[in-house]
Amino acid sequence: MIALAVQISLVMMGASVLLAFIRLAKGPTTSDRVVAADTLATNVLGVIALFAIQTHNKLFIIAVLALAILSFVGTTVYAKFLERGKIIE
Amino acid sequence: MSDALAAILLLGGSFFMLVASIGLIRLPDVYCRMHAATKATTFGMGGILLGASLIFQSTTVTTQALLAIFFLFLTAPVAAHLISRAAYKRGPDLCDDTTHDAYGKYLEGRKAEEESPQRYGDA
Amino acid sequence: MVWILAMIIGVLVTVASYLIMQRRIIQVVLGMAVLSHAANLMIVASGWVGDGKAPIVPKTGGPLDPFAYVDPLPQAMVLTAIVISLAVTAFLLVLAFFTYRKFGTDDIDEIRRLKG
Amino acid sequence: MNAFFPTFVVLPLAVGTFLFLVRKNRALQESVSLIALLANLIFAGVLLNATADGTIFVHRMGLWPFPYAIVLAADRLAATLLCLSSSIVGACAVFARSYLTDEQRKEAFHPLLHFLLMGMQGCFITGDLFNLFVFFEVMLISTYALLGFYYNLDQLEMAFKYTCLNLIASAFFLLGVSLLYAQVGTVNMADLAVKIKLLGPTPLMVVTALVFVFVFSVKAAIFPMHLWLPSAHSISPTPISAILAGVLVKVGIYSIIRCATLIFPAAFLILQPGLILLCLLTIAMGALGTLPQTSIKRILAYSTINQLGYIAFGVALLSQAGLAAAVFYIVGHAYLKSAMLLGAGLNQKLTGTVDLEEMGGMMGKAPFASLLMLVGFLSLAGFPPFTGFFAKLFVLQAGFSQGAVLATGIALGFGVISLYYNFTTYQRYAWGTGGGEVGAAGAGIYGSVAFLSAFAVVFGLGAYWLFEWAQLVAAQITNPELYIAAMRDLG
Amino acid sequence: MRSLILRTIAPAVLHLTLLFSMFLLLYGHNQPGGGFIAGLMTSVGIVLQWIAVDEEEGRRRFNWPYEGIFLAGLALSTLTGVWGYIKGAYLKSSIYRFELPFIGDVELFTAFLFDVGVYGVVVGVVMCIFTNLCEKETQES
Amino acid sequence: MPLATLAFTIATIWIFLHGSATPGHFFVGLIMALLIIRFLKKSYYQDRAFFRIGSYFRYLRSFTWELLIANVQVLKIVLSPKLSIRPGIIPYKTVCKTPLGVTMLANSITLTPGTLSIDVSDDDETIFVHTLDIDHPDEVAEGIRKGLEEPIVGAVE
Amino acid sequence: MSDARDYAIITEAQNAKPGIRFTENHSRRALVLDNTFIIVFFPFAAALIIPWFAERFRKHAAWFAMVAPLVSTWALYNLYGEWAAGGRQTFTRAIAWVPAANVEISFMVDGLSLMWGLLVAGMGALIVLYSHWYLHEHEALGRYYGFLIAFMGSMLGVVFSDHLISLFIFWELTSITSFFLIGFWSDRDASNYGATKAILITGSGGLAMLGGFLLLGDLGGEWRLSQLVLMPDIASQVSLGVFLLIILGAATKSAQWPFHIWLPNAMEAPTPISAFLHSATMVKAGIYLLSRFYPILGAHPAWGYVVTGFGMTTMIAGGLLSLRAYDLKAILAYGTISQLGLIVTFLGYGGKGAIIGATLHLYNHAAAKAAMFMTVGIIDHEAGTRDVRLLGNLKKLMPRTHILAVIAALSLIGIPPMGGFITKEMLYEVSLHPGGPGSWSWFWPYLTVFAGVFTALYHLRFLSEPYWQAAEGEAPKHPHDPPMGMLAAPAILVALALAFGLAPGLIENAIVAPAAQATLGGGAKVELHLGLWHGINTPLIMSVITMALGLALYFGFAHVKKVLDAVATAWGKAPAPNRIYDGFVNWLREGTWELLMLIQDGNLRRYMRWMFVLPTIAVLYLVWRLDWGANVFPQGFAGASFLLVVVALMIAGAALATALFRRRIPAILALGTMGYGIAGLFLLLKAPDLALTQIMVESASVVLFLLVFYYLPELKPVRVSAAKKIRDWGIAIGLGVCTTLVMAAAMNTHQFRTIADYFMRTSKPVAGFKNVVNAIIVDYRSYDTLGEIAVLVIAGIAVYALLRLVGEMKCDH
Ligand code: NA
Ligand code: NA
Repeated sequence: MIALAVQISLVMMGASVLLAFIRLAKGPTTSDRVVAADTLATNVLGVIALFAIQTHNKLFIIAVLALAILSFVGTTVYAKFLERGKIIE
Repeated sequence: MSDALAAILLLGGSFFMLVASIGLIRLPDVYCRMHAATKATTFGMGGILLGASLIFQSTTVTTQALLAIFFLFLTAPVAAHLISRAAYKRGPDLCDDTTHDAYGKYLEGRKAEEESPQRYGDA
Repeated sequence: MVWILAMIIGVLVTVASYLIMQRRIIQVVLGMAVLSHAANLMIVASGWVGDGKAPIVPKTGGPLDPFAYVDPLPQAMVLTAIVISLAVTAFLLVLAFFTYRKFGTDDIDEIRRLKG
Repeated sequence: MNAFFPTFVVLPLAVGTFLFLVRKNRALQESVSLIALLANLIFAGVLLNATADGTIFVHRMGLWPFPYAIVLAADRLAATLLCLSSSIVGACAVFARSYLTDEQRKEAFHPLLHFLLMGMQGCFITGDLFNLFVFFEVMLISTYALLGFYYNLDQLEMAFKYTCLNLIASAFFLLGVSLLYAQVGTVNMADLAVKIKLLGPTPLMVVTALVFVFVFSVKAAIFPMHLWLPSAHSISPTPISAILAGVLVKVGIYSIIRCATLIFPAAFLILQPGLILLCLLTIAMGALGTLPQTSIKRILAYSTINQLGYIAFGVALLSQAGLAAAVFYIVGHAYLKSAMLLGAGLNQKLTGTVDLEEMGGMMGKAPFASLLMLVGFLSLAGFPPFTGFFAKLFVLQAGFSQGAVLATGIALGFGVISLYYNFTTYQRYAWGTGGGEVGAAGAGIYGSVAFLSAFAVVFGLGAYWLFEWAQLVAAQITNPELYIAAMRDLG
Repeated sequence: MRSLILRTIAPAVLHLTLLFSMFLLLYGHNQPGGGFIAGLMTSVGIVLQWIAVDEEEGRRRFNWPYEGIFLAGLALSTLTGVWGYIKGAYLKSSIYRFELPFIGDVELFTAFLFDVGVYGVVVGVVMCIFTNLCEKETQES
Repeated sequence: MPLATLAFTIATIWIFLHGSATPGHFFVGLIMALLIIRFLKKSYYQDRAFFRIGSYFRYLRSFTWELLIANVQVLKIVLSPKLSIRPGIIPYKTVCKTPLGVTMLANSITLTPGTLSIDVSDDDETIFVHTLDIDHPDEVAEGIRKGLEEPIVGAVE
Repeated sequence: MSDARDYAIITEAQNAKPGIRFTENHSRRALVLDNTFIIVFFPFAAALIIPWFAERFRKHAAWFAMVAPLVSTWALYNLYGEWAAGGRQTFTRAIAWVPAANVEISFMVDGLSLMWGLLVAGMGALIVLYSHWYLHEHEALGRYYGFLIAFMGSMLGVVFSDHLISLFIFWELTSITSFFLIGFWSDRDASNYGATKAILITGSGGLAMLGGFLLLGDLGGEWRLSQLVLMPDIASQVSLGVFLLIILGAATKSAQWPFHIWLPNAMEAPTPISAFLHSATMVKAGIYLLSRFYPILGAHPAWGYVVTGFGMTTMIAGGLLSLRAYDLKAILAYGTISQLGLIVTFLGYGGKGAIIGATLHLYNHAAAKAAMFMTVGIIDHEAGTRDVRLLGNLKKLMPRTHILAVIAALSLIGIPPMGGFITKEMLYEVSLHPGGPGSWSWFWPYLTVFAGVFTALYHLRFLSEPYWQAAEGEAPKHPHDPPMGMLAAPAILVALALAFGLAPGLIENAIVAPAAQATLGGGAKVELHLGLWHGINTPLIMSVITMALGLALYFGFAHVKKVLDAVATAWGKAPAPNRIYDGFVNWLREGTWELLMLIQDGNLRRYMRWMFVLPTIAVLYLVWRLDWGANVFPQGFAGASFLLVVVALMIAGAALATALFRRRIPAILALGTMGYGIAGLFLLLKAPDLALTQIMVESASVVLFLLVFYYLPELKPVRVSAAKKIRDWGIAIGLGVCTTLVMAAAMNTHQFRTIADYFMRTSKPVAGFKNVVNAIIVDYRSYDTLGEIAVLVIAGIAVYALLRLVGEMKCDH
């Protein structure tokens, strides 16, 4: 049952990655792209968690934690840059 | 029982992630998309991580998953705030259906204030 | 699997080399970054032989089946390569920045004093 | 002696780190740097002496067993190049002492110099292909920095291009490593040699060898990968140019030699016609490139390409005679070209320019400097009794005696251009009426140029000893079994 | 540009990041992690904090001698190698077991010390590049 | 928050990271905490305030409920065949005084139905909220006040 | 390529040691006192110290320099005695320099080398003597005498060399030293031009010769001339190419048409140098080489055609050019070319008579022509010009010089009782009985007479225009006879020419005959009985005819000149050798720039294209030869999952987006997305460490990129033509396809278990690590990691150092 659920979830995640990617490619504004990238990063988080379940490797959860922290940093930096054209005032 | 719950959590989480992405495509402007992207993804990730901790039945995974969830909830709104504010300042680009724009008025006021000489004349 | 990996690498190399041949310094730097990704993927791919577990072995002793795990050596090599390319990319960025500041242009075609 | 190895990496690493720490105390920095370079040279000499009887020393990093550890190995070839690099870097450091004047900019020079030395020496002593990559990177990033650190507009442009081209080469290097690892699953050079021999020269292995040829060609400036060289060697600060031309390009050649003799001997035989063609193109490119130039350093840079063509030609002959000639050439050219580039720097000190158009009559104005340059140009042009003559002679002999008459003939034919550019450059420099007053240069500058120039004569008149050594080197490297056995037995 | 929200949240993120990087460093031998990853994690956390506050404030808070840190890291790694050299071959690692109060049995790998050196180098270099560029950026504007 | 509390919090999180609550690990966590606090010494002069661990369960419960509703609402909007939204930005005057309070409120607004904090005004008093579907701005404000602000004020102010 | 493709296993190099070798048993003590060594090496040793003495005692510089030729001559005298006492057997001395590579300095003593040695050393002494008066005290005497003596040493080395490489080495040394002597007045453009031309042409010939020598040495396995002459069948094995290469060396050195062009320009040298190098010795080195190789290659089928062809063309061209020249030195230089052509013609024809004739003529020419050059030097010195149009009536103004010039010229024209008459008669004699192969024997007498007429004509001109006729213009100085010392050297030479005519027995069998004998080789016996008077015979009649024709043409020179001018005008349109040379050199200087710009135009993008295209082509070629069925398809798409496809698409899409996005932030964003995708891929490939690192690096890179990119301008849409786009994409796709194919093939070619098995097995039990990747990084391969953190540190220092310059930085634009 779990395996099936994971498979289905993965398909949904795959679809959502593709959708987010479409937004990334389409824009139209850079802000849209940043949002899309942020979503994409979160999607990757989900994929990693599901993959951890699929391969039954609990060590991958650490990657989730790390990616969560870092995608936040990335988004922050982009946002700062977008607003002022620079990231340090 | 716990398996079923885990499966539901996983499916639900993934579903919300999907919803977020669909929202990203369908909603009209960056602020609306942000709604979907922030709420649904955070929620979805929470579901998936909880499901994972149920499946692994391991303290480490559970605590780490909880930390991750905590962290996501801590940061997602901040990211949303930063991006939307930046988006607004680059050029509001609000969709045509938008009814109110209090922020725009606020920014205009602040700008006028900064430019007015009286502010410094008081001293 | 083999083909998918190979194709990803091919696409990255294509994109990288295209970018590197463009006029803007930015594009060149981006191209270099893509190229380093491609190179890293190549090494990981070289260790791929099929399915296996991540190379983290159990605590308990006893005979261990190396076939059950993926090859750790390429991973270690890529780790090294990634960090090196980070260092070099950082340096290249600074260099690009200085070049731009000094020449006042980021058009490669215009930055060519050193002919011959 | 086996235990002695890590010195060549750890000493420059530690010294470089220390020198950066004490960067504010310039006097201390310089003296420690020079003492360390001297020590390095002595160690290299000791190692060279120890390898003379044919012993190949190995050091297993971390005492892990043979193909699994990173094994450092020094045979005669490696020891030779170690001596070469440390002596030339030492001479350049002495030169730089009075040459580089801007105190502010000097603070990073000595540390980077030691890191560069670390990179080069690491390349020479490693017996592991991936480790070679790592030390290539150490070496390269040091040069990127050294090229740019004393910068002006031209240096920036050049450093940027140099960095870009080398980054591409690094990516290709990784491609090569991955192709090899996929096929034979190892990165230890001796282990690679054994397994590749078992596999035979499959088309894929030939492609792999080709990838490595391209990679090392960038470092060794073999056509068409030489494109970075003229600017890099002519624009960079003179002591750096001298190291680049003297030793750095030799690292590329060294790696090609290792590939040709140890790792892919069979594949190289298949690639041989192409290699020889590339060598001839390199010779042509270098020779013709010198002609329209007016800067001495630029002429010397193209002449380096030209000479590298001959060296690579010796290697591409894939015979013991050819390799002996190449080794002889490598050593001779290293000292010669460093001497000449430092000589160009000396003249820059004297006249304030390296442009021949603004120079002239140096024979009367600065007789000793022009004598040093004369020795260099004669040797470069391949005139007896200087080292350049013997180097070319041995390569040509090897080529002719192997029956590669047409290719060798073409290589010989480009000697005409070499003759022309060397003599006209000397004329424009030493004769004529151009140029203004000349200034003075320090004893350190004259001393280091004279020291390096002396090798042109020493290895010319004493060609026997160098050639005997080159033959010993060639005998050892053309017999990869020795190298493999040394690693396997001690490993 | 200032953001109250970011300023308030960033310290929490920083603490978490630092702690997490320590975790990655300390347990890198048994799970994904190690000196590089931990070093990068630390640097990225500090960079975020720096972004959240302004340049002057960032410099005040994180005015650490980054050059010293990377040199020390390099020295530590090199010395670990030299320690191995004393033990037989350069970079030969040894394992020492200790009984520590409160903590219990501890295995000290010299390889771990090496990894700590790596950590120092990564943090030092990334932050050195970052601070230098920041300085440039503020000077320019 | 006093540094001692902070140290214990950090040590607890360390336990969470490691997933095993032995005294040894806790002790290591404390060492880590001390290290971190030592290094961040210069960062603590204004950001000491953290939340009072004692009384935030009410907030948590209320927040969780709002969160669920929020996601269902997003679901409805996104998946409905015809997009019928009337978005807008409204100001929300908060009573929270501390930066922590304002931040928590703003974040909670973002995570709950139909609203998203875009910015906080310079005087830290007004939160600008983007709302997906505005029929009555007052209702939105009331929802925020009831569902989020009150628990937050109770927890951290 | 050779068959020996496998590396031979050789444990030690050849154990030949450098050292000295004699054909006879000499003791080591003999080394220092050995005459051959003294002859050749003493001048070099002297050349090193002479500058010091010369600069210090400027007035007496010549006397220090004089020591060297005198010592060499003395040693030569001793050597001659030694050789004569040894029954005139050839003997050798060798210094093995690099024996393993067949490099040795070796000397061979036989009739030919002795004769040439005498010529060079004796002439050297006279030139030094003459130079003493010729050069001003303030000139660079040290350099002058140093190079002069070094040249003499080199020339002696050439004529004594036994080993081919030894010969080449000294040969090149003569080129270098002559370069410096020609360019002695280095601030004159003409000197520079002449020196370059000389070194380029003779040096190239030298290189050709080297090629020939190397091939010849390989062919026979023998590098010593003394041994090669003993291999009678070697000529038949030598290919035409090798033959031509060697002849090319000789032809360039002895200024054979069309390589003669360097010689007139080389006349920019001080006159003693011209006399020494360009009439007496160096230009004759080519003749020497032909003489040396006559016994070796004389039997080669091409010898006759090639050598004779060179000789005759040169003789005619030189004569014509001489007649049109106005500079006295040019008249002599072209005359020299013509005479050399004559000698070469005879050498080419071969046979005993021809060789003897050539040898004799060479000897006579050296003495007489050098004397004439010296008289020209005197005129130049005294009158300040060498232009015959500005000179006149010197017969009255410089009577002593005039006498010397007349005797020397008449000797070459062949008027009794000068030595020239004997050699001229000899040439006529042999032209009647050439004795060599070939069927053109009827042609030789006419040719020789023709040459004689030419010789008479330009020498008469040489005498009449400055000495006998009135000047057309005004000379800068009023000339008069020089001090007696300056006349000493030409006087001695003239006396020798006279002595040879009056008493040929002094040298005929002592010096000339052995030389001719050595040239003929193969144990030929040569006995000469020369005399001024042999009765009225055909040669005498030929002499008379020559004289008559010569005088007739001389008196009708105005008409001759018209014809010559017409010929010259017609010829001027043809690609004359000089114009080809100048064109070539100009192309070298300026034309190569365009060639260079095709490749090295400073455009990074072009460099990149070069770097991408060539490997691609090469790889494609090899890929084309792969066995695809076996190599690639076995695993195909096996193991691919849905997730992998998604991630792959994401990576590929992001990568393409990076390339296609026109704005920088989206491009960086796409790059970052790609990085995250790759991190995901790493995870799918079971590499959690990598995934983590990748994520971290990506984030750090984003920060750095954005920090820096703030300054870089927005990407503006650049107009790029469709063709260029297609080209760039074409190159990029080519490289990408290559990489894909090669990687796919490699991934299907796992032939061995990897060494990683060991790491897996020992990681926990031995190293103590559960995370094997980490174990590899910090333990198994920590040395790599050490290098890597060194890279990081260096990058840090580099950025630090670069950014320290912030304050100094000024924007240049
Ligand atoms: Na000049
Ligand atoms: Na590593």
